[in-house]
Amino acid sequence: MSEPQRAKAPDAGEQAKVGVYICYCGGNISDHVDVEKVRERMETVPGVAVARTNMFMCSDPGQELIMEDLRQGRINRVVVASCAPSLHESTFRSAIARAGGNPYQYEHANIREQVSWVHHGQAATDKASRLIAAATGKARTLTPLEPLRVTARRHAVVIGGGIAGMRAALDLADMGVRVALVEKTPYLGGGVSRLVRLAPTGEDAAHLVTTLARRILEHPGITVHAGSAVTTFGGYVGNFTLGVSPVPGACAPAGETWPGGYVPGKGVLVPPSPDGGAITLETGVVVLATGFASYIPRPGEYGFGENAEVVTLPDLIQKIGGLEGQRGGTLVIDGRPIRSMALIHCVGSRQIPGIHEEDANGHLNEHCSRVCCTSAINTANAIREACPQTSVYELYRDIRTYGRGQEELYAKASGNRVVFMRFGADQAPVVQRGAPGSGHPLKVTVTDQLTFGEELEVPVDLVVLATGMEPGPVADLVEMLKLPVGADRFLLETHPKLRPVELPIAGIFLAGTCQAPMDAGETCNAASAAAVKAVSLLSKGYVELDPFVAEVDVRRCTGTGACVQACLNPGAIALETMDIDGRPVTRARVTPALCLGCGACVAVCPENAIDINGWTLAQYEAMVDMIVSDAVCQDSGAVPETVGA
Amino acid sequence: MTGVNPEFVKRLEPLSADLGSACFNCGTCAAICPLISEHFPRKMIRYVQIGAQDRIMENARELWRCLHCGLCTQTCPRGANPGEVILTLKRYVTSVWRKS
Amino acid sequence: MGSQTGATAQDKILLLATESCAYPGADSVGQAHASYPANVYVLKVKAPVLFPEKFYLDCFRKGIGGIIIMSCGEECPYEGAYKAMAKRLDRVYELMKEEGLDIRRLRLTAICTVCNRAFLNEVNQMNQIVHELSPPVQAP
Amino acid sequence: MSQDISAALVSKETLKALRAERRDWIAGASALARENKKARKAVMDRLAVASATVPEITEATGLPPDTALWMVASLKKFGEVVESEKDGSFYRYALAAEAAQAQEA
Amino acid sequence: MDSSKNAVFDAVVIGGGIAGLQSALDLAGQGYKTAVVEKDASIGGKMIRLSKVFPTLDCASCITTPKMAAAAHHENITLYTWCDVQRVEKDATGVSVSMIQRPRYVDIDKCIGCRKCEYNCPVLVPDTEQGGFSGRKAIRIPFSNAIPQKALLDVENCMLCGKCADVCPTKAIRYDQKPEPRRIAAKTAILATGYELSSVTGKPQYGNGDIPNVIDSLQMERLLAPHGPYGRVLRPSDGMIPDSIAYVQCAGSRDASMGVSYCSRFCCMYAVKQAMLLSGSLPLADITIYYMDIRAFGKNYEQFYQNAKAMGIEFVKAKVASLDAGQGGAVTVRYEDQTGEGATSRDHDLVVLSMGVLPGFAPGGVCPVGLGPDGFIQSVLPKLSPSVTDLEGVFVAGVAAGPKDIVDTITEAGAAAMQAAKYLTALSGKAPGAANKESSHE
Amino acid sequence: MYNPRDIIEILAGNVRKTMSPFGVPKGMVNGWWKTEGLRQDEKTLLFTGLMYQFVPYIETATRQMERYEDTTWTAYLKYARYVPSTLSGLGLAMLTPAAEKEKAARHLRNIVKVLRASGTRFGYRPDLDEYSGILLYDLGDLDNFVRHARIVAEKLQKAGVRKIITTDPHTTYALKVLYPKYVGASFEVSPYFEALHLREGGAGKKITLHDPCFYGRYLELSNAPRRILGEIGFECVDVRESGLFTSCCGGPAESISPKLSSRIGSKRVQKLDATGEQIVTMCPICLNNLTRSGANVVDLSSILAGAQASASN
Repeated sequence: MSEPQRAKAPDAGEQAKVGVYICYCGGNISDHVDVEKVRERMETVPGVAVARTNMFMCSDPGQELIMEDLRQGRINRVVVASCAPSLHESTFRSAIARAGGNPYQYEHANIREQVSWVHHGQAATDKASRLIAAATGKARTLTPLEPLRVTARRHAVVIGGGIAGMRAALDLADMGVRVALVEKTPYLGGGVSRLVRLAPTGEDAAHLVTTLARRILEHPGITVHAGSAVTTFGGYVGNFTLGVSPVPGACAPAGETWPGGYVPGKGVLVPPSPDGGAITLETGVVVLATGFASYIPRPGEYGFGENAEVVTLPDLIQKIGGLEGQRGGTLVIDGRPIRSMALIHCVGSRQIPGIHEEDANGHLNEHCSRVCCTSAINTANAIREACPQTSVYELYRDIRTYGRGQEELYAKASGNRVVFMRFGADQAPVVQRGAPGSGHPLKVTVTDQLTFGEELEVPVDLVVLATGMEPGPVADLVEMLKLPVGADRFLLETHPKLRPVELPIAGIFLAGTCQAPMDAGETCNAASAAAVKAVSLLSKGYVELDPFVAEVDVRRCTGTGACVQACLNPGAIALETMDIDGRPVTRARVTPALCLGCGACVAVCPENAIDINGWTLAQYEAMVDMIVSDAVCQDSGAVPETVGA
Repeated sequence: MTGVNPEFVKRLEPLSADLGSACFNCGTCAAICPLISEHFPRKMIRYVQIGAQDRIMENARELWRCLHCGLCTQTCPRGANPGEVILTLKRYVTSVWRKS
Repeated sequence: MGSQTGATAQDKILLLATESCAYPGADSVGQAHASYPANVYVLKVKAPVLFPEKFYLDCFRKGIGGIIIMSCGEECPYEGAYKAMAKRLDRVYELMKEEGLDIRRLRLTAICTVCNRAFLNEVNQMNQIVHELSPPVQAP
Repeated sequence: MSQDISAALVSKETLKALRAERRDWIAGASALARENKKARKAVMDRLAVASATVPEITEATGLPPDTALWMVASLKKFGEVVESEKDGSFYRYALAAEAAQAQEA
Repeated sequence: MDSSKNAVFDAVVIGGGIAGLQSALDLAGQGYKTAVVEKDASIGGKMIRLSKVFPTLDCASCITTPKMAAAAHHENITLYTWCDVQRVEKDATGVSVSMIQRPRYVDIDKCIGCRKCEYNCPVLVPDTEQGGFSGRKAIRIPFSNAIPQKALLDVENCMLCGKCADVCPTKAIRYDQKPEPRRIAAKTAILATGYELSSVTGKPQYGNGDIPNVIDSLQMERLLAPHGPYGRVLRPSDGMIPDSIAYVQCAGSRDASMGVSYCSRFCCMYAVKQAMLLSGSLPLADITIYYMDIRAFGKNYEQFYQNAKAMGIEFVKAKVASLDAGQGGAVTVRYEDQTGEGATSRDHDLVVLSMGVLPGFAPGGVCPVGLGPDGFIQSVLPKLSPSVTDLEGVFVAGVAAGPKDIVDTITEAGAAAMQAAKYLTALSGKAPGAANKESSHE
Repeated sequence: MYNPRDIIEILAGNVRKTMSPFGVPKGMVNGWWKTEGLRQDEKTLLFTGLMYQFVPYIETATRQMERYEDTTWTAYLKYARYVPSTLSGLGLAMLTPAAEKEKAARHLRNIVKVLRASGTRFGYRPDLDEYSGILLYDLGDLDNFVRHARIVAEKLQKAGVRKIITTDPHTTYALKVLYPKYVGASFEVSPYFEALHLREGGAGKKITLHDPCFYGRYLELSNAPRRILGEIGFECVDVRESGLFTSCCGGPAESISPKLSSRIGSKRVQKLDATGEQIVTMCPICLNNLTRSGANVVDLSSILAGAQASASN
């Protein structure tokens, strides 16, 4: 494991000259906070060298104000008072860096989300003043920090061998990154290999999977560990260590051929991992491409499990395949003619609390599964075109053929005389046994919104449930890698727009349906996007990390070891023997790349010898002092009421 | 309970090529129709789509209120030609009357 | 509206809000333009496990009327930090009692990034408490 | 057009040529500026009396309501007019302090 | 900004909207020299003009500005704004882009963005950046967070009075600037040319744009934006606070009779989003969304939609057949109440048309890239690599390849950058940062 | 509302027996041409389809029916088909005022006048000028429409007619679209105003044009009348509901429900009146129904002929 290095020694001791910059935010702040008054007040705060305002501090001219003051040597610490730091802290840090300052000699005061949008009048102006004063209190004691540099292995582990994993692996390997692809089953292909023709463009799923898998297997930069799973995980960005072990029982049934042979419904068979037993992978980045699980209807849901004639859409697709030999007549499944069939949408998707029943674990799938409408319509078209004697009914809530070519598919289905019926979320269709003598084993009744709310009865031979996507079974990885999970139980990205394929854990990326339902094209886009982030991260050969880690003042440290005991990430801090003033002593020492920066050690040190860089206890105390101080504004003494409950 | 008969549309096929299958029941025709008559003409198109023959005959006289002005066809987002479907149904109903 | 009026120093409430959950949670209240008393000051922390017992007592001595630790609860990104801190707070409560401070002045809660309602409840409750109680220190 | 625009680093000849070349645009822009000026004056005069809603401005100035609102919004953008209190289904608009002084003078 | 007339890059990105910026950032992040060519006077595309974005409801400016600033300040990125692309040619040596630098009539190296010219200009013209609801001057900074923050003179509305030149502290006004041809060369290109909203003119059912208080969705974005024309939502005909606002979905999508039969994909969600923002800023207003199918398909979109329903926003399943001017500035909406009485009409104070999306760029004669029947750039590998076009080495990202929301656009922009980087690697045989040619023995 | 079944049977029976939907013999309605001195031997044939001529009779029938609509009398209509059609037709003819008949004839004479002023060469053959059968088509009686259309088409084909100038939208649509489609008979058909070239004579007057559905929408012929009006100096002030989006005058419903017909007509008139300009149309049915709904509406032919008159002064 490589040791992270500080690029430059901190340069402290210079007299603090704080520049305070207050943003109007185009009225967002200035409509409620008297910005000019606050600026006047800030000019009186000790340590403040300049105080300025701007309509949009984040704009180029706003940033230029700061940069110019830094360049002129008027200031050496910066406080910007504007919106939430999540939005623009990094903007201002990089402006400081561009002006030659240290980006960590910066403190942000949040006077929009936490002042102007929640308080009004004098109280808002006063609170803004105190918050900014507190920020200057902290800023005065900020020391320059340098990001930690960690050498990064030019290697990636991709977990999951579906199209997302294969796409990401190929992209990475083509960029000269060595890739280990870990797949639980003996097959490459994942969810796509369970399909036949992909909507709306009609590609052959087997062909797509085979094309990708062959390139994966032939690529000298990619090693496939099929039938294997990640069992241990450690390290940090640039230097992760993963233990990979064979999954017991994950081997292909006899008769299936490899390598490169395509097994319908399963994918391309891959030889077992060359190493056989458990191995350790050392890698720079990890791409998660663990895919999704198909929703299994509850027993009795639309008659599922109670009637053999009720099946799921994935099952139907498997059963009918390419509809070979079915041309011209009535669809036949398992020897049974299907003269009439109903496809019910949104099974296991778009569930609504109070209407739908939670599963045994109390979960509801409130999300839309995105692909089922198009998939159902695609299947209906295939059947109507091959078997015109088979009537197809689609019972839906909203038709979500959103993508390119999908609306056309829906129009085609109408032209193919697929009959669409629309039901309300609270008026689910009812599947029952057909009346004796009706000639059909089942009947579906639905209150059809398209037929003016009339109740319609459809005799059918088959009911198909368009089941949605659920999060895949990745509880073990979530636990091991400490992955964030959203309310929908899919893996949760840092921000859907700013960082859509990234996680708060640096060096781990999301690709495909482990994040949310997606179709094949969207999955490959997500995988390539994950790959580009990984490649960018690895392109320099090192990774820069936040410098907010614990640092021991060895002069104060007495080697009690309390910090070591309190540390939450074993190995991040340890007692060591070192020479101080020529004497060997026991002192605590931090491994910065492993330090989480949580501060558990700070609180327990009896000598106050440890602090988190950029978040020191003394800085918090300075902030509290400024908040309670009457120096910038006097309290009116009136008693606030309770509001906004 | 309204009966559904997917075979019904076959009886209309000899009368016209436009049988409203393209219709996705958006309701533009009903709202644009100068008659302003409940769900007309979508009502009739919908009954053709699901094959509700009884409902068509029950409401047959309504068909002749249609002005054949073509505004529904002009504004139909799916090119389903509602005007032509109504004309087709007039032909169908006329033939049923003549047979009876 | 109550929040229009000012507050006395002793009314001030400190929120120690975790940067990954409660702090964005407070921002989310702002984004919703929900109003709450202006005597509430949010300080961003990586993890409140950082603060020793003394820090809380010092705050009260300086005149802070109430402190709410808004953590991530079970979702804490630092495994074990929440437990360690909860244990520490037990000791802080003991020390508060020794100093004659009402222990309702210090609360530990979990606030997520979108818990607007919970956030407002906590803040309003604490606001009522600090106004029921006399100031933690006598005004100079 | 008597302003000295030598500041624009354009010779008199070039400028003359430009004026000839852009004659239609200049005519259009001048007409627009005159209209702007008239509408602006009407709105400012009305607001100098007292704050007003858009319907009140319309009544006083004879400008169509959408034009009155457009002018108020434009004047607001350049800080000459401010939004005042709500009045029923409308907001009142008033002269900004500086503009009010200038109007008086 | 590099103002050299001829320059050579690794990659050129056509379009400086969110897609182009993300692609450029992802390429520049790997060390590739990248040019971004933008037809507008500022980068940021449509997104910088929005109020807030779904489903997180964060402020669009706050998300776009950092990316704009990051691109503007990136050492590997060169921006070309206010440029009209004339031709994109691809041959064995790479891509060459010929374009015309349109005159700003301002020396951008001198302009400091102080807006003195703007304050002193006597000509007010409808500001399209504000939906036309307020005026802008003939010379102005395009909008508050534009990048670059440089003035721009609209010469067609200039009377050459000389006021701006008089007040300019840096003497930056250049009345006699001329269009200048430029040519840049690169090894690969990404087309991120975005979209235009379809127009209400030519849609007589919806009034051809002549009915007061019928606006389009981008205009509503401006009304909702904090620095919008009125600073709040008002009815443009007379400044009334609207009590009842309606959304007309598919007002130019999924409608062959209006020329666009495809689904524009993000209108459902922006309507739901705007409805939510409206119910926040106008708590007493009734908000109705007329729709055919609510297409809330993305991550957390359905939950967002259900929240909107729970907030009391009314969803009416009907395609609006026509709009008419009603009494006192109201707009009459005709539709079929499908499970009720049938054909009916309702009056609203303000009606928003969720217009469809048209390709932002017609490559005909400009770039020989293949198009789909919908006019958007065609992907030749729509499943395995949607950013690959039929022109080798030319990739596509975002709405240029079909309607897409911001999330999907940003993801696709990353994917396009990945494919472009792979292409560059294959050309040079070496990836940035690779110690040696690991892939040479493939 | 009358029972459509009865109406269809009456009209179909009339057409079958008399070639006329109202049972009025052709010789009785079609006399306008006698004063015009029209040539018979031109290659291009003027073909009226008798629509203008029928309008006065339709008007009379509609007024009668309106009186009895929604009364118990409507039920007796089904017995009407047992009355000999010539008899009922004669009755209708007697009830129809002569002034109305003359007005209808004037429109056709105006059309002739402007065609001549434009230098268009055309002939007229009263023996070939027949009703097109369009009403049967509209009512859904495709069998009887096709039967009648075949007779008319054969007559024309036998006479060697290739080029036809029509005078109303219904006949134009029937001949241009329906005859080729259902009878396989194709002619070169164009309405009279399509190829006109006239002299300036409008002197900047403003008018509002009501596009008949068949012209504006089905045949997409709304530009042609605007072009010619523009050429002679009229300014068209269009309502939004024009051209492809024109709104029905209500006329087609008059055989089933005169009340519905006037309700729709009134709405249309309200829209057209909003421009405040003279309303002009070019369809006898529209002309009649809009007039009946209270509009001051004139036929395009009158405007064109009037303009020529003033131009030559």
